[in-house]
Amino acid sequence: MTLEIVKEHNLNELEYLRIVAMLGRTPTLTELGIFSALWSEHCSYKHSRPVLRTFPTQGPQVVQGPGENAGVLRLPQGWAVAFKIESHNHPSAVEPYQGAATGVGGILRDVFTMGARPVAVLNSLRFGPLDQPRNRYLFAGVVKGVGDYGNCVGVPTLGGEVDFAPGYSGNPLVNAMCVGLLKEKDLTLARAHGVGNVLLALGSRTGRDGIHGASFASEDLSEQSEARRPQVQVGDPFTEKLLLEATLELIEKRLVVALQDMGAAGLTSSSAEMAARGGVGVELETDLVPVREPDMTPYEIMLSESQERMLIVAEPQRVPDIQAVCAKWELTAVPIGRVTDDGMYRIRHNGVTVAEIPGRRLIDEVPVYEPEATESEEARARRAQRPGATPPKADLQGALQLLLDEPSIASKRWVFEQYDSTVQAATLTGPGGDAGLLRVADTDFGLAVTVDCNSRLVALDPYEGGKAAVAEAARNIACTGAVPLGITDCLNFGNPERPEIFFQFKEACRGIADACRAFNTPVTGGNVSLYNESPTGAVDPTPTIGMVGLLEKLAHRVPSHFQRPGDRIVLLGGSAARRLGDRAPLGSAPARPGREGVPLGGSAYWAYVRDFVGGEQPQVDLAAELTLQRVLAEAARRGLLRSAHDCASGGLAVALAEAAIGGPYATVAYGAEVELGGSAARRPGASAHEDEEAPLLYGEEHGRAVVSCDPAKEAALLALALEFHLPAQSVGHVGKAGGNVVIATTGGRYSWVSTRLREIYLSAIPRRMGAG
Amino acid sequence: VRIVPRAGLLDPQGQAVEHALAALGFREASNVRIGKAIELAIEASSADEALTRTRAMCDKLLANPVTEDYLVEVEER
Amino acid sequence: VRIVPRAGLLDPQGQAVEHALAALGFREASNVRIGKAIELAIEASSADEALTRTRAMCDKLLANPVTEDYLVEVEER
Amino acid sequence: MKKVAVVRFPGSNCDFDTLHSAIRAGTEAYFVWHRETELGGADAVILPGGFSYGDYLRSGAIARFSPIMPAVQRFAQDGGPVLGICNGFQIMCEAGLLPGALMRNSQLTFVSRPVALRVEQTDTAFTNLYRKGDLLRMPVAHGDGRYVAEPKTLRELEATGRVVVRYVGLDGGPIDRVINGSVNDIAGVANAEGNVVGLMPHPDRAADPAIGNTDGLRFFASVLSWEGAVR
Ligand SMILES: Nc1ncnc2c1ncn2[C@@H]1O[C@H](COP(=O)(O)OP(=O)(O)O)[C@@H](O)[C@H]1O
Ligand SMILES: [Mg+2]
Repeated sequence: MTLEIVKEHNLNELEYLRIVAMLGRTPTLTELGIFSALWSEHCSYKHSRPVLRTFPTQGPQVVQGPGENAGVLRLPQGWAVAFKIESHNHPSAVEPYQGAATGVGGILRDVFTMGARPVAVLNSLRFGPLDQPRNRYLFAGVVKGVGDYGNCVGVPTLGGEVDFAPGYSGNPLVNAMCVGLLKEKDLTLARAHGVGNVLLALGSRTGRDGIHGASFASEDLSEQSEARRPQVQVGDPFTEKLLLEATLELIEKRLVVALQDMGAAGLTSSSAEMAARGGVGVELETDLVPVREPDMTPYEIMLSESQERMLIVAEPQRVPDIQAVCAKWELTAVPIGRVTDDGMYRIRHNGVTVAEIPGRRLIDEVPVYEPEATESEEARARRAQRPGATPPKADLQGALQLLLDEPSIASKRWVFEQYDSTVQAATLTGPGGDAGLLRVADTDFGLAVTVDCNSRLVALDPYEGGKAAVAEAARNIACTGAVPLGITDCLNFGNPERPEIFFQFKEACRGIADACRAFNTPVTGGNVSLYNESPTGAVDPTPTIGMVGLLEKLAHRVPSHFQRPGDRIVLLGGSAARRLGDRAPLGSAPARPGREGVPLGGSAYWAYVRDFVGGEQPQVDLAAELTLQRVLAEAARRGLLRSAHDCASGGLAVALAEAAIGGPYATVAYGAEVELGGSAARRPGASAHEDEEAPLLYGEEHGRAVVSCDPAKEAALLALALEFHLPAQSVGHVGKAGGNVVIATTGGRYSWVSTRLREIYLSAIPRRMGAG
Repeated sequence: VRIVPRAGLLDPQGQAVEHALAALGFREASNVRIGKAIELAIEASSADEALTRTRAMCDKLLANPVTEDYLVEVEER
Repeated sequence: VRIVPRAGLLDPQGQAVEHALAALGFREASNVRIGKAIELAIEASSADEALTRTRAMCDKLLANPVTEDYLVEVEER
Repeated sequence: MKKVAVVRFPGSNCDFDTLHSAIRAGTEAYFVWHRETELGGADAVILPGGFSYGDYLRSGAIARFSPIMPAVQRFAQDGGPVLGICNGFQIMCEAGLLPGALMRNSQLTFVSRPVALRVEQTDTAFTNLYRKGDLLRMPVAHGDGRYVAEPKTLRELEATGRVVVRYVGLDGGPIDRVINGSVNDIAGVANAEGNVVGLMPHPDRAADPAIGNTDGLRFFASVLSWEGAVR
């Protein structure tokens, strides 16, 4: 065993010494491969674990917190929701179609192994700008991959997000989330127990897919042939669908003790983790594993990442029944090992022991690092900056068109039209609203689902950005009339060994934790993806938040878009409303001096109209956010709302335009007339008109929603807001179909033709992708 | 141009077809792999040139180097 | 086996590839048609038998007579 | 009460949606596994949507050889009502139960969106509760939905009123954006007797008041009143 081989397994010298000490001898190559896999960041969380421990994970709604294949929250009537998000960034950078497809496959398995039927998938995607052909290729391939896989398995995509920024060129992010439903009593955990129980490999045969190239090269260079090179993982959604049905049937018939997906690090992680969770030993015979190619070594079999495979633990007498169920679904389940009482993790190949490791220690004695975390000077400086002297790319009026034409803000219809969003016939609101909504079969309640992260805000100020991601997700859920229940997170960052990156990671997590505590939305699990670096540097820090919420009654649901001319438009929340409102809210905190931020700090307006990413961003007032969520849910309950849409990227003007433009399949766009008396207090001598008006139109203060209501219910809505001490301001009304969207301030009057805005918004992405 | 999935790569489509053929009684078929057949007309001064150009097209666009191998055949008209 | 869309039928995929090729500067390519390439191993006593059997497979399963034409080539191993 | 058999293939994924829709319409619906060879005394048969056998090779190409298919063919020949939705339609075309074929969408991407349909023929087992000209809104979700047929077949279909539903714009006008490139905007067709119908859109996803759309429900209820073509 040379140090070189050790290095190629991504283990450092200290880690290697720890292995030697644990075993009392030099590890075999197979053992080294096993350690390498289990002690990788992906499996062991060795850099992130201490930080993840700071997340709130408890709550009366929590059935299963972090540590299992997916988190589980309680719903009414004995139901529960299992959900989880996962990244597939690197494979997607190499092969966008298969990378994204297998990412969806993996997350589906995480959910159905819990005994939950997947009812929704979501995806959060990041690419470099679309003017580069490579980015277009990656974008198109990823979207097709996500779509083809989920469509075939038959799980609707109910939401997602796509963002384009230079920080992702060469390093796209592909995060997939899956939401499943189960009866709480049917929850199945991935814990091996029962000495003498059998381990079975279920599903596809094992090939040489995704075995780490570097570690492989060292083995026997001389006889390396093309065919022995590690291969891209290829997804087979048809087999996945069979696996899903077979698994759920096995669980329903109570034929299995435990189940786990063979995901990253395949057989190794699934077997070792199940054994460790159950506190038992296992013995595997790799020669019994069905393989796709001849002459596979135990090393390859243990580390293969072939897709659509599961590991089952079952009582021996159940094996024939299990095999019968699998045969019905045209799958095979083959015994490959057993649970033992000696606590050892043992691998045998043709009768020869090729690995023998103390099982618990293999998992528990992973080295844990807490790297140094310091913010870079550059990042700090960016916050103090303001846009330079270069003139805006558009005037205040033209800016809205420019923003709506920006792929990050524009309609993602080109994307979600490639995803089946209605299969399972439970979709109440598909993609294109604030959050996806689905009905829970045979009940009167629904689920709201969303994924969100504004990475620009995280890059500028990781703590505030982390808070903002959770706040936006919660706002999106609340706008539909639902109550946020909990989150799963996918933490995409660069190399944690760099102090400025680890700072981003730690601070963003602190922000997420604080927000989750404030909203009572515990973290039920997630995924950490570090080392997202390309030659040009680390990706923008992207802690994607996946959130689920409960819609207590289907009838409470609220659409995002204006519904009827003449309806009143009300701005809920925000200090602008506070400043404008004639009803000064009781007990609202006075503006804090110091790091309060400016409305345009980190905004889309500055980014796209001024070509400037920086400034001190608005802080998230968690208490005010929570109040807004409560008012939205209560207003929905009381039937006061005709529509609700949150203010996020692009501020009030974009939110208003989106509400007016209508949903992706609306046949009309409405006008809107809104008056913001905002800059009445114009500073004497303030020459720059933009300084006064842009914050009002495009500022990204948090905690706001644009809602519309029947004029007859306006008073009740405002009274409700007052009751909760939430600033609320009646700002105008919905105009006629095809009318103009007009915003009047004391400093100006801006007017856009709604149908034209709709056209811009819908065509921005297809135009760049060369489609009609 | 014939484009086929790389050797060793899983070809779920080929697998499914192989099973279906067997079920239809064509048990003599094995190793089914499904790829793309692309026919195109090329203006070129020689067969050699056509070959070179078509190879370039494959490298650039037609085939995915990560997952596929290709084979070009030229036929003069 | 080479399976190609019937002459006369619209082949949007072929068209799209043709455009993409032109955009990449491969303006000499035209009449691009995209079909399937299916490779399979056949146990047969003669090349002729292999051909007949494979044709039968095409008629039954591999090609759709409404939309596709096929061409079988046998190679002995 | 009429009995409706919903055939499940490996890879069917609209099987439950279809079953529930048929039950909601007032029929007694049940599943038949593709390996069976009998339909269990059905009064009507539905082939649901999904990706049977992954839609590998061609959509529906492998499923048409399932053991249950000869029984479905016989049933159809005897005048029994058979409905194919989406993948079910593709299987029926592959099996020759309906003319034509469904090819790759002309925009080359999967399409999932609501569409509007105009009912063109009500003298079928599955549309007799609609009126000619009714506009229905329901989702499509398919990659291979471009209906094609030989010119002769097409003329015959049009001349004999066998186009059952046609795509129109969401506002009832002409379609404004390519849905899948189907010839003559055909969304669904019938056989000459009207007992066999196939369509790409999903009435099974538009048959539930709880999700706010029941435009498709009568596809499932029509079998209750079907007594054969009166043409
Ligand atoms: N990749 C995607 N997949 C599915 N739906 C998407 C995707 N990207 C965006 N959407 C949908 O488009 C709508 C707008 O998304 P987004 O711009 O992120 O809105 P918001 O700012 O309200 O979160 C949402 O309904 C979202 O679910
Ligand atoms: Mg969002």
